[in-house]
Formats: sequence, structure tokens, C-alpha cells
Amino acid sequence: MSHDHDDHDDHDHDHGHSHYDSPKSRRPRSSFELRTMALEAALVEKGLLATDAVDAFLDGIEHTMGPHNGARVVARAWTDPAFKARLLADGSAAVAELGYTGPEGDTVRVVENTDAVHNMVVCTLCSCYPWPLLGLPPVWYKSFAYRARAVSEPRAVLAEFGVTLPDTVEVRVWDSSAEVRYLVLPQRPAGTDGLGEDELVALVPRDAMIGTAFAASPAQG
Amino acid sequence: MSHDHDDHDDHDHDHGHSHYDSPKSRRPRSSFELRTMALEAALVEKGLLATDAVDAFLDGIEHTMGPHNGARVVARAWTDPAFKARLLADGSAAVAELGYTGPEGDTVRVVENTDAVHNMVVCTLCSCYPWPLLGLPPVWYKSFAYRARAVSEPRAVLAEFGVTLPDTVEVRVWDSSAEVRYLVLPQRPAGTDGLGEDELVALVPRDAMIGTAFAASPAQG
Amino acid sequence: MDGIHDLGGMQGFGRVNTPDSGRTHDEPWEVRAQFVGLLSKAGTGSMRRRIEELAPAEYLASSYYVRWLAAAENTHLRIGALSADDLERWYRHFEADPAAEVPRGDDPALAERVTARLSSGRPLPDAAAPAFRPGDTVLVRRMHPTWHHRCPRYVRGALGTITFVCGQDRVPYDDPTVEEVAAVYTVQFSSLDLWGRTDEPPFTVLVDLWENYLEAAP
Amino acid sequence: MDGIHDLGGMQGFGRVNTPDSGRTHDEPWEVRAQFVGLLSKAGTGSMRRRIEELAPAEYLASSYYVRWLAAAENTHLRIGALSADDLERWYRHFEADPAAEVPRGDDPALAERVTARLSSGRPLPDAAAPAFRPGDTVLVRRMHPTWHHRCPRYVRGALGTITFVCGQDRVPYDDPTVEEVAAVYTVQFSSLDLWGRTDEPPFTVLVDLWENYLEAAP
Repeated sequence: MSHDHDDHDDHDHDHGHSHYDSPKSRRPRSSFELRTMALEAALVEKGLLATDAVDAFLDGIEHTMGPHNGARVVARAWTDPAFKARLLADGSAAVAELGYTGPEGDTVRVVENTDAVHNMVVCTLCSCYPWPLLGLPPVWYKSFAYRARAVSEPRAVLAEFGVTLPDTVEVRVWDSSAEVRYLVLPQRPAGTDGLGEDELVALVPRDAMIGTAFAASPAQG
Repeated sequence: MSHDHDDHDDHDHDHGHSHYDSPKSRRPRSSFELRTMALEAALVEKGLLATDAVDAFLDGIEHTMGPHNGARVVARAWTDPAFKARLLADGSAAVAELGYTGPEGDTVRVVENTDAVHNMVVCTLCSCYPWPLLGLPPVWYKSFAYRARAVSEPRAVLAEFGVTLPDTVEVRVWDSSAEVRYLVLPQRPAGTDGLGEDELVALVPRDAMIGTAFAASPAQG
Repeated sequence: MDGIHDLGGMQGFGRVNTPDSGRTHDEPWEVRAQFVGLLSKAGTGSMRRRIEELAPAEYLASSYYVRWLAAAENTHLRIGALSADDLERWYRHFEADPAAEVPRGDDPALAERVTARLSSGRPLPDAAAPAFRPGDTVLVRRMHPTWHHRCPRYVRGALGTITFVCGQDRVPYDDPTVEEVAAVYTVQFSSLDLWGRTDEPPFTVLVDLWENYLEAAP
Repeated sequence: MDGIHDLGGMQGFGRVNTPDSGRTHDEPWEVRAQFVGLLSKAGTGSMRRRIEELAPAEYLASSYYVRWLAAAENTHLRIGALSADDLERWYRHFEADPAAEVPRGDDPALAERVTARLSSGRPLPDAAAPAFRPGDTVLVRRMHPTWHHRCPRYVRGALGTITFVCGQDRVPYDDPTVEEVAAVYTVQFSSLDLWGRTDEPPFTVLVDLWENYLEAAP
């Protein structure tokens, strides 16, 4: 996913997942960081928090889970018609075949983009998102602007991402207000007939699986 | 209106209406006051503001207009059945008989409380209010809480003001979303048969004309 | 626009009646800020609209009169009537010298018109050709207006009954030169049609709405 | 509750795609704050609900992860699991000593359950007796719920079509001990039935809704 812009956590590679800034860091800690440390320490002091459980969850959400999983699902669907059929019929079972299950991904529905339909996913009430397939959501997905506008002016939002669609394409906006989590199956780019699954994975940016981007053509990928 | 709690502007009596704190005041000016002074001065400098027009408007809204006018209308309606009939049929014309006209009071509708109906007035979108009859609205009328709750849980709001009504009373909430301005005609308190108009005026608190209070009984008034 | 100002039915704002909330304002500058904004000759357009344009977080974080002040500042800056430098220069002037007075710029003719307006009444004219009559059932249109309007979200899609024809008035829009007029009605709603059953006995909500916000009930 | 978190259709928030908004977060403490809140054993209940309870002005003024942090702090204080003094003492400790580390409190059994959960899937069970079937037209109830729910305001009172029966799930409420379950449906709406005609060609919005938010179309 080198073309995706979320490989950012250089400063916490020491820990392997989100922890606090190292005291070696030159920056003073922000008040928010100090408050978070205080909350964690106070809960540990009272026996109300398991540090190893937090670390395990963070390791999972930041490394095991992530858009590399979603991209694998997409590439598999592009190359394996039987898998694609199972994926669209029962997303939860099909992604479980690849082992991409877990919290915020128990019930998965995959929605397919075609020449006639473009899907995009939002959570207007909070930030529901398929963690096992896509990891943590991007800042824009959690923004007030996206939550407000995706369901009322989706094409204006898509235009901000450089996605413009003919008026004849039906835009479908999925508001994940219950426990179903959505993954968009983008259209396979032209000129990729000869590519194998691993090469195709690299053409699937995270945003294409939310619905605010297209899959990349091989030249871009 | 000595029982009403909005006789507060002791510090600007020198000017007769809202101006800035006197430099004799011991308080340093707030940043908001400094910003207001800067805005006014910059507009005057550019020839974009008439100080005498601002002063005239403030003098009107803070002195000529006010709940003493609304209370006069109410007391007149309680004592003059023909006036009351005109008032309920055409509020604008009836209050004009008493000279209570002006901005935010061009079109007036008076709504009558009875044993069967209790009226209250709100402006959910901003703070519309009958200036000539009631002056400036109280802080609570302009609060987010009142604007949000008056139309969805009016009895809970009334209870905060000590107003509880039998379940059989119909609560009518008027949302002043256009240019009509509303005045509630409260029920005449018991034990006031012998009182004249001037004495009755003193029994009409501002909030009774918005709908969040009853008129006072003579013992309270 | 359907902005943060459209508060009807929202929860989470706490109590209405709080200490000192019976006062009309707390500081003398507050009302002055409102009327300086209202009486500016710079062509700011509807101050209501200007207040609605404040960023939602700023709207909620600011007191009523700070919203008026901020909206007046923003608008004069946006239309180029004032520069940030103008405001900052005067701010520093008054900050540095507590005895400094705001300069006067009188306009007796305008002051006279204001004074005359303060005691004049201009009731809405009768509606010329209202489409609805008292007793008619109407449906409030579903919409997503990006322009200034006065149709609260909580009545959208609800059925109501025409109670009064208030008269005829200019339709609120962003552009003050648009001269469209329409009938204005008082529309009565049962709380059941707005909120369903709640903790309170059913009640009545009456909202004044322009004709273009309404359609005949299906 | 119908709080500030219910943002669908609101205007005034500006652009979605802004510089750096493709990142998942900016600071390492941010995700940690979220998961410390989620994994607390203090019995905070749904953190979603706790975030919705933030004062509206605070909600809008705070970043996503600051909302998680503030909600976690508030809740632990409110239920008495932590005191303000606990938080302040530790805050001063870390502020005074940049090298101080957060103490560990391991619970290998819990960590093992978390790890197992991270690779388990628990799809919703089939709905036992769904009242609606795909193709049915339904009306989203008008309501004014003061409790935690997942029915956005922008679909209230709108007609939609059942597209999927998603399964059966616990109805979201404040009280985690309430064990009511109901069918969950994907309900499809035409944008025309939500927003009327807008600048964009009509589009489709699909929302997952519990059965108790729905009634048969009249």
C-alpha cells in the first residue's frame, strides 16, 4: 500500500504499536498525551486495566488488521469468480476463509461497483468501519464533514477526492448504523488481465474500498 | 416590573442605554468589549456607521420598548372586553392603538391561555421576539437549551420555571420562524376583580407573556 | 442552510432556567455589538444568515452576543468593508488607552429615520393568492437547502394543518435583491407527528412557514 | 439520544478531503486513549453512548480521539471508578518527569481472550421472526428518544424499502443489562424521499435499522 497515505507511525516503531512518545523525543508531551497516560496509570493502579490486553489489541488493529487485508479480498474476488460469488452472497463467511475476522468485522457485507452503480460507505453517527479488513479509519472518514455530507451530497464529496461519475451511475451510500460492516469491491482496472493476485493487491488503495477512490491502473500502481 | 429579574444595567445608566464600560470602571475591558469598540470605531472611520442611529435604536429597545408595554396590553385586555376581542382578532392593530409598534413587532399575534390551553413561544432558529412589547429577550430565551427543548419537551421546560399543568391542558408551542411575533395573554389571576388596569400591570411578569410563568396573584405582586 | 442553528428537538444542552438567565444581557457591549452589526451601512445582508455561517464549533462555543459580534466582524472582512488591520489597530488603541473613546460619526437623517421606524408598524400585507386555506392538510417538503431559509428540520416531511394565513412576505434567501414573495402560513402539528409518543402528553406545535416549504398532503 | 453526534445532512462543516486527512491518526497517544477506554474493566458501558453524552460544544471543539479520551475520563469519574485527584496526581507525575513510564498491570488470561477475539468472527444470527421481508415498504418512526439508539434523524418519517434482513441483534440502549433483541434490516431510501431535489442527480441511501425503529408503511 505504498501509494496509500497512512504509513505514518515512524515515531512509535520502537513499541510496535501506539504507545506514548519516547522520553528521548525532543517534543514536550501534549496535555492530551499526559491525560491519556494519567488515565491509563490510574486505571492500572486500581486494577481496572490490563496493559497486556491493550497492547495485544493495539498490535492487532495496527498490524494484523489493515487495508492489506481488504486489498487481498478484492484481488481474490477479481481473479476467482467462485470466491467473488461467495463474497457477495455472504461476506462474513468469505472473508473468514482468508482469516480476516475480529471485532468490528463480525458481519461483513461486500458491495460491488459496476458501470451502473458506485458504492460508498459512511457512519453518520460515529465511525463504524471494518477493522479486520481496513484497520483504523482515516481522519477524513471520522470528520464531521464526511459524516454530515456523505448521505446528502455524495457527489460533491467524491469530487473532492477526484472521483467524478456520469450522471447515469447510481450512487449508493451505505450508512453503517448497526453492526454490519461494509467493504466496497471496486471495479477491476483496465489493462490488468495478465496480472496475478499479488500484483493486483498493490492496485487497491484503501479509499477504493470505502468508495472514495477507484482502483489504480497498472501505470499508477 | 420590579418582580421581574432584568433590571440589571446599573453600570450604564450614565449613558441611558448600552454603551461601553466607563473608563472609571475598575474592571479591565474584556476582549469582547475591545473587539466591539474596534468594530464600531473602524466602521465610523470608514463612514459606514451612524453613531446617533445606533444610540437611537438602543434607547428605543432598552427604554421605550419593554415588558411594561406587554403588561399594559395584558391588563387592558383583562379589563376591556372589546379591546380583548380586537386584540385576539388582529394583534397588530390592537397593540398599535397603544402605540406599541416598531421593528420585530410589525405583525403581532396574541394567543390566549385558558383553563384548556397553555401557550408558550420560542424561536428555534434564532431569537425572534416581540421587541416593542417585551424589549430584549432574556438569556434563557436565547439559550440553546430552550431553542432545542421547547418544541420537543415543553412540559419539562415549564417545570424548570415552576409551571406545572394538568395533563388535560393542551400545551401549544409557537415557533416564531417567520415575521409574526407572539405575545401570550396569561389568565387573569383570581382575586383581582377589584383591581384597575394600573394595578393589574404590576401582576404581569415578562415570562408570563412568553408562556413560562403565570400572572402573579395580588399577594405575590 | 441546514446548519447548527437549527436546534429544535436536539438533546444534550442541559437546563433552560439557570442562575441569572432571566437577565437580557450581562455586559453593556453586548447589545451594542448587536446593533452596530444591524445598523452597519456596509451592505452585510441578513445578519441572521451571517450568524448561521459561523463554523458549528464556534457557534456552540460562543455566547449569543459573541455570535453577533463575530458574525459582524467576519462579514465586514469578507465583503472587504473592513480589513483585519483596521480591527487590530483599533483594538490595540482601546487596549492601550482605557480612557480612549469610540469616535462618533453622526448621520442625523438616518437617526431620524431609525427613530421614526421605532414607532411605526408595518403589518404583513394580505396574501395575494394563497394556495392553502385554514383547515387544509399540508406536508412540509423534504429539502436540503444550501441557501438561507426558515424551515426547521424537525417539521420536514411532517403532516400539519393550516391554521392561519399570516400574510404575504419576501421569501428569505441569501441574496437580498431576490424579490420573490409568497404566502406565509401558521401550520399546526401534533407532537405525535413530530416526535411520536414521548414522556409528555401529546401537545401542539405551531410553526410559521412560507408557501414554498409546503405541498398539498398526498 | 438525539445529540450533536447525529450529523447526517448537516451543513457548515467544510471540506472532507484536507491535507493529512488520509492518515489514521496523528499522535501515538490517540489510539491508545481509544483502547484504554474500550478495555477498561470498570464497567463504563457503551463508549459510543459516553461520547454522545459530551456537551455539544465540547463534542464539536474536540478531535476524534480527544472525544474518546474525554468520554473515558468523564465516565470513570461519574461511576466513581476514578477520582479527579487520581487523574490529577498522575498527570502531574508525568508532567514533572518526562522519563516516567506508565505502570503496567498485566492480566495474561484477559490478554489471551483479547487475542483470541481478534481472530474470531461472530456473524449476527438469523432473525427469528422478522416482521418485514425484502421488498416491503416501511416508514421510519418519528421519535424523540432520550436513550442511546442508532436511528439517525435524517431518516425519521421517511418511507424506505427493506433490502436485506441483516440478522438479529441486541437493541442498543443505555442499560447494557437490557437483553431485548430485534431483527436488523438494511432499509433503502431514495434521496428524493430524504432531501427532495438537490443539485445532484437522485441517489440511494441505505441505512441499517432495528425493527423497533420501523413500522409498516400506511
